[in-house]
Amino acid sequence: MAYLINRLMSVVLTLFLISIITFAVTNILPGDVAMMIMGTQSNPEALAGLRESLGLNDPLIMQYGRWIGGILTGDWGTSLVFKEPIGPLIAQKVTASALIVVMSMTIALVCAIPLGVWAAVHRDRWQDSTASTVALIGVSLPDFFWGIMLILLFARGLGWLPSSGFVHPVDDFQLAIRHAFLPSLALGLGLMAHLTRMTRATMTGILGQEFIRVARAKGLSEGTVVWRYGLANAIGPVMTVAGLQVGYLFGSIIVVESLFNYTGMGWLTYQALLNRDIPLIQGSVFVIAAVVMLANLAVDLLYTLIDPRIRLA
Amino acid sequence: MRGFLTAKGLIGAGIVMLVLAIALLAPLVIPDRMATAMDMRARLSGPSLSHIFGTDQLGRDLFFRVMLGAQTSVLIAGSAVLMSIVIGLPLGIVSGYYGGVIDNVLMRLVDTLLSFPALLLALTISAVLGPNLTNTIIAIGIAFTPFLARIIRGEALRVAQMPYVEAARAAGTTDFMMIVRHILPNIMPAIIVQGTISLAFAILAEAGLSFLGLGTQPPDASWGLMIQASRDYLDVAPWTALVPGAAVAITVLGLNMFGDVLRDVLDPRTAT
Amino acid sequence: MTEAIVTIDHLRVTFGKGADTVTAVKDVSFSIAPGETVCVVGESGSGKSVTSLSLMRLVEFGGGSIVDGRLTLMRKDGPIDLAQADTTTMRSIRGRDIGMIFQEPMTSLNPVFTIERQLTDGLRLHLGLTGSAARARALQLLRDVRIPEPERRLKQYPHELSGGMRQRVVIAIAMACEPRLLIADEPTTALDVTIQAEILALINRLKREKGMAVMFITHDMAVVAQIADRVVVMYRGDVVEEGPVAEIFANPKAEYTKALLAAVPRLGEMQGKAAPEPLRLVGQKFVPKSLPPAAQPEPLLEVKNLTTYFPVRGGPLRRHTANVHAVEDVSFTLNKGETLSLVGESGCGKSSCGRSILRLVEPTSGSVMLDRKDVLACNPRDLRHLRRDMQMIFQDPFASLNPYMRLMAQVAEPLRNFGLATGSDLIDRVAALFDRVDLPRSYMRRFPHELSGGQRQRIAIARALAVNPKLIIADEAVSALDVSVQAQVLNLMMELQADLGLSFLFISHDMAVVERVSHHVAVMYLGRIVEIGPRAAIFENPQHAYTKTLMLAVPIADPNTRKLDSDLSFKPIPSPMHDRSYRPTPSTYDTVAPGHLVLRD
Amino acid sequence: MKRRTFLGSTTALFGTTIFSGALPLVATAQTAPVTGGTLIWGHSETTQNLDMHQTGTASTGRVLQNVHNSIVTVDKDLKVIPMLAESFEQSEDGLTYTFKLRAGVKFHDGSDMTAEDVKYSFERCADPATGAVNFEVFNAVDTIETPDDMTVVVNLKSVNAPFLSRLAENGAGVVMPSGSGDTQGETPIGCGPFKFVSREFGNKVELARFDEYWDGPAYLDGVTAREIPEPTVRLTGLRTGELHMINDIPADRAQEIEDDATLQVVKWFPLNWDFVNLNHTFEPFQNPDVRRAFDMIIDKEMLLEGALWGQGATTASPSYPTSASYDTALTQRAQDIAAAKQMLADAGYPEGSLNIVFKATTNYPYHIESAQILVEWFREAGVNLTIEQLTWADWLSQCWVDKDYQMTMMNFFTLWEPDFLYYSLWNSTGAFNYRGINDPEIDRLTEEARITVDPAARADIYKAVQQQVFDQAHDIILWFRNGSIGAQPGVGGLDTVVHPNGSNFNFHKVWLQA
Repeated sequence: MAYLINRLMSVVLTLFLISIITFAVTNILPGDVAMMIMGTQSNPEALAGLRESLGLNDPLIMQYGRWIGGILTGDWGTSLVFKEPIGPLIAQKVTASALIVVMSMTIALVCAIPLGVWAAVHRDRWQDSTASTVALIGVSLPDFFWGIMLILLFARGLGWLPSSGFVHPVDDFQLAIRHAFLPSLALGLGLMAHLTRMTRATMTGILGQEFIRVARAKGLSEGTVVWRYGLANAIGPVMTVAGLQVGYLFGSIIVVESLFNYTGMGWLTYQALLNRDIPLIQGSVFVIAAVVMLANLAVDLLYTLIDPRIRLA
Repeated sequence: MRGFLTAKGLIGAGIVMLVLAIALLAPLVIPDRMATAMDMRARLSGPSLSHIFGTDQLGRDLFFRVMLGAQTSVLIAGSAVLMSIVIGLPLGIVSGYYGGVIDNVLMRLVDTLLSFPALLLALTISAVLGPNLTNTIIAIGIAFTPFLARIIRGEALRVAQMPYVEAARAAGTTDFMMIVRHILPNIMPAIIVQGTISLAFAILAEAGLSFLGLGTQPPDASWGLMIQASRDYLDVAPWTALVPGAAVAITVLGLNMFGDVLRDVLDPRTAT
Repeated sequence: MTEAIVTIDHLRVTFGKGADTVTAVKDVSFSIAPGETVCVVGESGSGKSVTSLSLMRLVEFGGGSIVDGRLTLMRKDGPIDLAQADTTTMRSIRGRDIGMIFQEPMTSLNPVFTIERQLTDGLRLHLGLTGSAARARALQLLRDVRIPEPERRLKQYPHELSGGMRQRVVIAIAMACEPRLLIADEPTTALDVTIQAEILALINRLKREKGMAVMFITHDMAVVAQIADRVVVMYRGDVVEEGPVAEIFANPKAEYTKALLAAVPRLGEMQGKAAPEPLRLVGQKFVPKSLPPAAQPEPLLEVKNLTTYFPVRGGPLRRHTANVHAVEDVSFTLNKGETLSLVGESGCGKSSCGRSILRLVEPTSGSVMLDRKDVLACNPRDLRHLRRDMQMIFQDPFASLNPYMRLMAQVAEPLRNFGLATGSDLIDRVAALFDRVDLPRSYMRRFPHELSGGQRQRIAIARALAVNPKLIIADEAVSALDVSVQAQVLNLMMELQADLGLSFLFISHDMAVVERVSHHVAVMYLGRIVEIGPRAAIFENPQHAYTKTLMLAVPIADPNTRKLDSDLSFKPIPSPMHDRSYRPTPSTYDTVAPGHLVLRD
Repeated sequence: MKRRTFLGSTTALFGTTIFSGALPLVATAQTAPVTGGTLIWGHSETTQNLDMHQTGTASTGRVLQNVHNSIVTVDKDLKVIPMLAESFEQSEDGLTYTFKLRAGVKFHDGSDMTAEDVKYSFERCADPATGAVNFEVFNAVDTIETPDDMTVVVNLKSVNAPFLSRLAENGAGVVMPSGSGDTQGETPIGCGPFKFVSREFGNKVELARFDEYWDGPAYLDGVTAREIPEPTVRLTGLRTGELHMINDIPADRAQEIEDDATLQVVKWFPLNWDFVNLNHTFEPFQNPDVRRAFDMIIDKEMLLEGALWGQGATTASPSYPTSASYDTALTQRAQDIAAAKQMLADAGYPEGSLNIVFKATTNYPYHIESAQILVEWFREAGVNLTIEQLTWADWLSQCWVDKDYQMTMMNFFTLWEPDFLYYSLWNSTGAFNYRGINDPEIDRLTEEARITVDPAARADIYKAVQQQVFDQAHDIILWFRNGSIGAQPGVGGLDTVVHPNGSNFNFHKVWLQA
């Protein structure tokens, strides 16, 4: 319990720091909100007036206070480009991205763990080098390259899956999955390769531990030794790395979503950046960082369920 | 050096050497113009004798572009990683070696920065600074710094707790000499290995930034930019994506292999 | 002799392939009879562990292969050659016919499974026990190994148990199906001496009660003397000698056995001797001289009320919530040219005490006077200079040398730091130091990984000697070394003391070694010195209960002095962590004899 | 704001659509219309603010054309014709406009359209606080009166010849239900053939048929506009049948799609026109010879081929091709790099002495392609051109507002209303004079045109302006660009989709073959 409270306090502190960094970075972006609102109608006097009325001439600390106050009270401001309240907009896009992030994570884990364990069990033999080579190639190919290949193969060539777009799972679940599948795969392949390497390394370490010998000395079958005794210990570290990769995924979705025209957070953030939609940039960057941090928190908490050593700590 | 005499070591080192050689020599051997010379009669033409890798949408020869693009990609990735090491090294060492309040504050900051995906950070910085070669380097360099600082700090902390550091302190070694004689040499292998792998990530990040239009600017050739430009011609001229894509993939593959082998080679226990 | 349970016949085991092949076991033959404890003894690299792993056919998982020989196991239905047995047969033998326990209790149990699960899966597999039957049997097993509160333990995870308890659980697991042979591979090496005694007694009792055979692998001759019926001495993959324990200790035949036994300090053998004395090693030409204490003892190091706490931080703001009381009100005096030993079990604060004196950790309070200079009052600059007079040797010879620095540079470092020598003068002085610790000068160009453990410890000593210190703090300086190497390093240290008039603060857990090297001894427990005095007083007339416990628990390298007849159970050491508000009582001592003080509890 | 925004959004309607690519004679296209089905349209751009008054982007207008109707509109010959107004008249002095409203027009909320709604809409648009992009249309308006429910009278302070035609575009002439302003941005309500149903940002807009549309209900049950900016993705969607229709076929693929007998293609001309801008405040460009030399470095035909795969036609006159002010006599300067080099040298800029930054916006990928081609030619001419890519937002702030550039490129919608085109772009006080052009001759001509009543005389004045622009090489006018639609064979009534302005789409008369 104390652990949980500590973690939560630490989360609040980090969120606070994230908000400061987000605010600071977005405030040094060239061009300001007033300029974006006025667009082609801009002229210096009107800009000055608008800046004053928007409070852009206030000290930064006051602007930050207003912004963070809005975030806390649910008033995230309005997107300059989309003219929509940012809160609901981001909520919608986060769902979309969550779908592909979760799917790609699932794809990656489902493939990486068996492959990594297999490689670790057959360490320094052909199985290991095969798995390692596959993983190395996977790590080396950029996700948008995977995306391009997947579009060519599955959408253009075979015509099995749609090449683009987003469908909300609530509207049509099957269609939503079909739309999310290729982007998820594009994200998942690189991740899978990474996690395979990670699983292999972790399992190699674990299989060299004394308790594995003890298990073998009990007469347990190799299957039990590896898949129960070994894997139960590897899951924690692998999940932690997978959790850290959520950050990497939320970076990659910017590219992949734009490639697949999948309108999630990555797409939204990219649009916001392209258009200097500063309130939206602030909102989405903050949310992405928060989601990444919370994902890591979730993994940490999950770890406490998996690993009894941390449970009591 | 025996580590390099494995298949992995030879291939990895071979690829890294080749890419470096291309990056250094191509601009000397191939006239600059070859990468931008256009042939409107041969647009999006497939690989042939006259254009062995085919041409792009403006009829530019992809072979020359990919060769000359190596320089840009290598320059950006190399400088960015160097920059992140140069910034990350003092931060990491101070944090890991001295610990205490400095460490707490620095690492809290680094952890917070790590919550921002590197590509998002690079993208935002690039948007702040405006896209050009130098700014792309800065954007990627800054985005990678927290990660490297974290790793260096971890290594410095590990080394700072080694008995030989304590032994040296007992022998009257000053903090400065401690860092120079003991900490740096012992964290260097980890930094070199991590740097090699970061180099691979930086090449991908440059490609990603250029892919989104916030990296290298045309008509300069960089691999990421070439892939970006190929997007609209994917199904009619897949080689426009495949050629630079393969260049990125092979380079990153080589760097990763090289990094793996370096890890073994740089350990003095296995060096001889 | 009854029919052997296991007969090892010309066993040959290799690792690796082709040109890289290493032969770990060359040609080993011996057998074990029911109800017999056979100790396989040898130093690192002797092939003793590989032999035991071969019996279980676990050696293959480590990349080894049995290339020759037979491993005959007598089962109920007749003999079987384990070297040829298939995987399924081996699985039915492991844990059923042969049980095995390993060295590291901390890592021998799967951290993410409960004790119950780890105990019962063997039962389920071999005996077909399930549910409550398995549980009942598991409970019985825990009782058999004398674990307190066995019901509670079943639900617990390994990390919730102490090291000693964990090793008991590992033994319970190995005993689960009542194997006819128990292989114990260095089961007590990682344990403190009191717990070692408990575990040895436990294994002994189980052997008696169940009538099983025990193959006990160890490097520790004292343990061998305590537990073995027969002894197999191995050296570099070969058996060099085999025989009943008394015979081996009384009349060793092989040169190696003789050398090994000569190198082992035996508790009690210094009785009646006035001063520390180097070990008489086999093949040593000169007669070692003893080191009498100075006629006019002149204090070098005076420690008064030294106290060191380590803050424990918690919470997101890393607030200081508690303290680990590592060193608690410690006072002693070390004379010039003498050795004072700090002895105690792990966590007693002996290392922290040494490091506090050097200010490698900052003491909380107290005073440390070195040659009448106040160590704790120094500013960092003065401290650096004061450290010229006191140097340290660390436990781990692998970690205490910078792997990326040539030995020359490492030994020269203190000279450089204090600007004592430059250029050719520097090289000459380093070369002289290499001579001093009996290392060839050619080693100066080498890196640490090119040296053996003993050689590295010599380098560490040379480095400590470089600045001509008055005091050397040796923190478990010989613990990680094989016994023959340990003897050489101990002798070197004593020789240096005789020649240079050095003072040693010798920190060790090994009572026999301490007895050999010390002028004075301080026993530490929970951060405090519980008893301090001249060596003879402590070893021959221990007063404090804890000192007595230690004496009782220490195995003696003499098969005629066996201590393991009954079950042993010592009081576990409580945690040294306390709330910030905790105020400890000061240490007060009773004087038993001049210089012999005992802590009043 | 996204790709292909129409900067000229403050202008009136654009003009007749010319269908150049003949409709393939696909059998289904000729069958009788049927009712039912939802058309899935792969829209090339992302819709933004849905308030028709406020939105400045072509993309949004393109969709909202189906939701809103204007008070008046134009026919294919660019003649203003009634729409929500049954009839309209202009007083002799040109200061009073009287609109008679059509009876029986219903808004999507079920209410009837009245004069009050028209007055509300006009006043809302005119109010600067609304932030309407077309507010200046109403600058000359004095009062708006509603003598009865079906009559609206607009009184002007001064003559404003283009007033009526400017109302023919949705932006200014749109009629919204009274009081609906605050909700228009998210849920637009109008009286067009389709009701707005929902939008997912950047993903899709859904429209449903409005059964009480005054001009008869549409055939389609609804339209789903999926927003797919990636050309390849859009094309793949069309080929795989995910999409019924796409707009803006990638130029390089146009020929291929046209040749594909299983798809329908509609092309029209012009969608917009492009020009290269030279900043007149940048010292070298103050010399007309330098500007002319720059013009001569560019081979416009080749550039069109290179950047747009020939999907357009070069022109030296920016006037709408069929309008009276289009000057067919004006031709572009031919490429002559040697001569240009000499001219530059004569002007004091010998080879290698000019280093020019060309700012191009990624909003128009073919501008980036153009820039890359230009770099080659300029290098040949001894001018060192470097490209700086800008996002749309950066381009707007740097080039448009701050005029911080040396050379750039832009496109404008083909403004059929010449006063607006020539005055705002080339008059020294023009709203769109972001090049800093200050040519007294042009100032004089454009002022004169405003008070010239005779259409033919006005056209001549504008031709004179064009001649001056060309002679002085104020800007380098390149080409008109084609618009295109690709569709499945089952889509009927495609020829009615494109609004005469060449930008907006209307699905009122479109049907899906079962």
